[in-house]
Amino acid sequence: MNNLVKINSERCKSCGLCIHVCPKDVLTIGEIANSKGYYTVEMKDQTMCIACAFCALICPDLALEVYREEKGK
Amino acid sequence: MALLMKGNEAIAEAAIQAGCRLFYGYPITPSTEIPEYMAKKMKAVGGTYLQAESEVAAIYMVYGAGAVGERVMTGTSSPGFSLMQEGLSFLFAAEIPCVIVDVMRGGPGLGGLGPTQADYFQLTKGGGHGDYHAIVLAPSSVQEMVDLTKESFDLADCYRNLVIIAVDGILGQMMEPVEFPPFKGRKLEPKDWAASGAEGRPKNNVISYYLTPELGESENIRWGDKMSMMKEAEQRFVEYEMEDADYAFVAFGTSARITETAIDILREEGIKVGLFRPVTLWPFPEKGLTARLDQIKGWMSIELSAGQMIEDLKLVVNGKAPVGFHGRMGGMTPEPEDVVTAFKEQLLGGVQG
Amino acid sequence: MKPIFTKTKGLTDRPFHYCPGCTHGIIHRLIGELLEEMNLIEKTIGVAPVGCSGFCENYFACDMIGAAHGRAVAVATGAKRARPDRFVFTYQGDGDGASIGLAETISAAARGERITSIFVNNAIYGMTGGQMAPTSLIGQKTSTSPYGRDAETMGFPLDLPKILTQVEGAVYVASVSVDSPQGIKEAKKALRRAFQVQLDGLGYSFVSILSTCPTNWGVNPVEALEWLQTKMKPHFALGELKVPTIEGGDAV
Amino acid sequence: MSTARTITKYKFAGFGGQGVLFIGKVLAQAGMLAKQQVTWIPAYGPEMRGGTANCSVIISSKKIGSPTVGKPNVAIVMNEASYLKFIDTVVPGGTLYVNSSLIPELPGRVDIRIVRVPVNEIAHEMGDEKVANIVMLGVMQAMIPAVPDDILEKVLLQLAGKKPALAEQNMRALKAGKEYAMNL
Repeated sequence: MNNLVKINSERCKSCGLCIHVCPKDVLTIGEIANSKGYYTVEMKDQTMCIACAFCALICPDLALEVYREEKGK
Repeated sequence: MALLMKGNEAIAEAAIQAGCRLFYGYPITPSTEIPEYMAKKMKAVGGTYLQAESEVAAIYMVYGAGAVGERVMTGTSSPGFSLMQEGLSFLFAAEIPCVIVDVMRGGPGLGGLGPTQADYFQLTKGGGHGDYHAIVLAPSSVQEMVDLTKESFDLADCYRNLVIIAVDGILGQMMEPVEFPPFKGRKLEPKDWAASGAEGRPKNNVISYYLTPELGESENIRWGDKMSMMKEAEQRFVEYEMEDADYAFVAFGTSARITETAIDILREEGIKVGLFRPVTLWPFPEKGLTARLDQIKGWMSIELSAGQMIEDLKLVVNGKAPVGFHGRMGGMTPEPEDVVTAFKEQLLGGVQG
Repeated sequence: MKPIFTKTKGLTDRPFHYCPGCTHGIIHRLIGELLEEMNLIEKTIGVAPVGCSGFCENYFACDMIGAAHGRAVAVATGAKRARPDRFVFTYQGDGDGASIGLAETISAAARGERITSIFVNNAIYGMTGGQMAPTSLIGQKTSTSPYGRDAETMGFPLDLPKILTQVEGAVYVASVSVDSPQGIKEAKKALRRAFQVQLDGLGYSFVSILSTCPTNWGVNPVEALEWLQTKMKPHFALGELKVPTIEGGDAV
Repeated sequence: MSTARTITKYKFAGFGGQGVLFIGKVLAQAGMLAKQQVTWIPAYGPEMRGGTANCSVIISSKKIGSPTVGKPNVAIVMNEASYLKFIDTVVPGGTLYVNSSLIPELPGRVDIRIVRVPVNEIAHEMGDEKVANIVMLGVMQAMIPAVPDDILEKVLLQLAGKKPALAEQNMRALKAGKEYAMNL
């Protein structure tokens, strides 16, 4: 799998709720801070992502978009 | 053809004729004929009368209807008007056009039901928080209640500002002959600011706050400019027997009517007195008063209160002539003869007629 | 790649001002999504409260009116009666809806106003720095109940949705929580039904949403979800507490 | 009506239900139709219950200044409380109409005319005590006509609205009052 959680790091406030609800543990707090000083979330393991979108569902800041790899493309 | 109508009912009918189709209110004596009339008539004209759970709710229902751009009105009496003060401050800041009727009754506290003008401070100085003013109209006859009510909606829309029609219990309850002539309104801008659903345009927000002190100041300055504009353009007054007057009374509403009769009595005795009657309590008609300053040897404020408008009068007279006062309180009204006596005592040095 | 989850057009692009982990943002998003999905963005008049969500007019893509403390429902009533063709909702916190605006809420419900109130309950006054709310729990420490709320002197938390089930004009009453992906999905379902109740002209609809306040609860965002689950949930009735009925008593 | 400047101030008083506000309204409406300036003010609120309901009417050939009636030229008192409250307010030379059915002989005044009429009995004999107020209006109209008779009658008919029986009863009461006054 090569699904994608696209992170709008300027909106991320590093609250960690997405990491908390991810069933596959594909997200982590990264090493780079955004302009407001938040160390934003990153995908640490794209291959494990099942595109369940739990992370985006619970993200309070609209920082995440989720895309599923389409078969045969 | 003239109709014999109560002041409260005449205001309600005039509002409907001015295109007001929404009335939100809470009944309170002596203004109750307004909601009663609206309850009866709104349905027939396709409008809405809604009895709110309180005056607090009523004024915010007015806010909601005004914010979506519709002509809306409420009517109340002093204790209810007190409850609306928070809302008036919000409506001013959100620049909601609307018309509010205050049929004043005795206070402070629950007071009595008799007529007073003791809401003057609250009406003209802003009873709510912040620097703001409503345009305050003070008719003194049922006909004038009709004419000013019709115009009040145009004034509200023109300036996006609160307009208050202030009368006392007598004017609200009194029947006089009235006519409803066709009203030629002002040319008004479309309400493109209203939050009425963003069909085919960018969204609108109608709000009353500012996030930073800088913006707070600039908004207050803008509102101040608007108030200066209203102050310049909307001062109104009516004079009675002023042309050759040596002394002048200043009175509005019912007390102006009483004073007119007092003037007739004094004139019969050869004493040259006149009446300067503010029709706008805010803006206070300073310009008209100032024009008479060199002519008038003594002023006298006649009010149904302990003396509130007299403060505005004194600011204009500014020590150039003595300013007397006579008033009754708590729902009592002076007799014209009482006004005559007070005038002689205070301004003619105790000379008895 | 096939988009599974993207930002709704029901919200503007403005980033939220809320504290990290505050679930107001989730609730905003659900409303924004429904405005888009139900084709309501251009037909909606939203009413913002005073409180943390007092700037929410900047986030919703529809026309918005900013109300005073507790008066959102009265403002919404005035707007809806003026424009019955519009979809009108209020977004309010617990202080707004259940304390200073309690009379407005219950009276609008009693009149069966065709509006929808979204009531966000986080058991505290967030905006002003964590004072006691009408929904604060017994024992809960806040800046105005520094020794914990005691029933003897401060009374009991008010379960507003439970009260509203007793009011005839309140046609749809639900109490949901946004503490988990599943809860969020249920919350959206409840909001959708509440919106539909208004569109169908059935009466007042009300959705209470249990929400977090990590900052003023003094916990991190993940702990806040747990606090909501373990402390708040047992104290408030949850689920669809009242649904509209058609003749014969069946739920529609 | 004379073309000279005239102003007459009326006070109508009684207890609630005696219809004093109504006859005041009839007079005001008739005054308006007779091209006079008129005002009508009720005492409202709690005053309307119990003790004294009253209204003030002014009919004037020129613009009315003060609409309040502190010192009436004419007062109609339908019960004892109103008699006591208003007898001293009538201007010297004025007239006080007294419902003698309900008001005993009380200390009066020599500088005003006091007209005692048992309006309740008269109305009762007509079969309807409720029109005692109209009887008194008839007495008043016969003694000092405030407006032309035909206008007063027209207004009385109008205000009865869609109730022909009531209108007829009112007309009879007005006539009975006038007849009583003729024999005074």
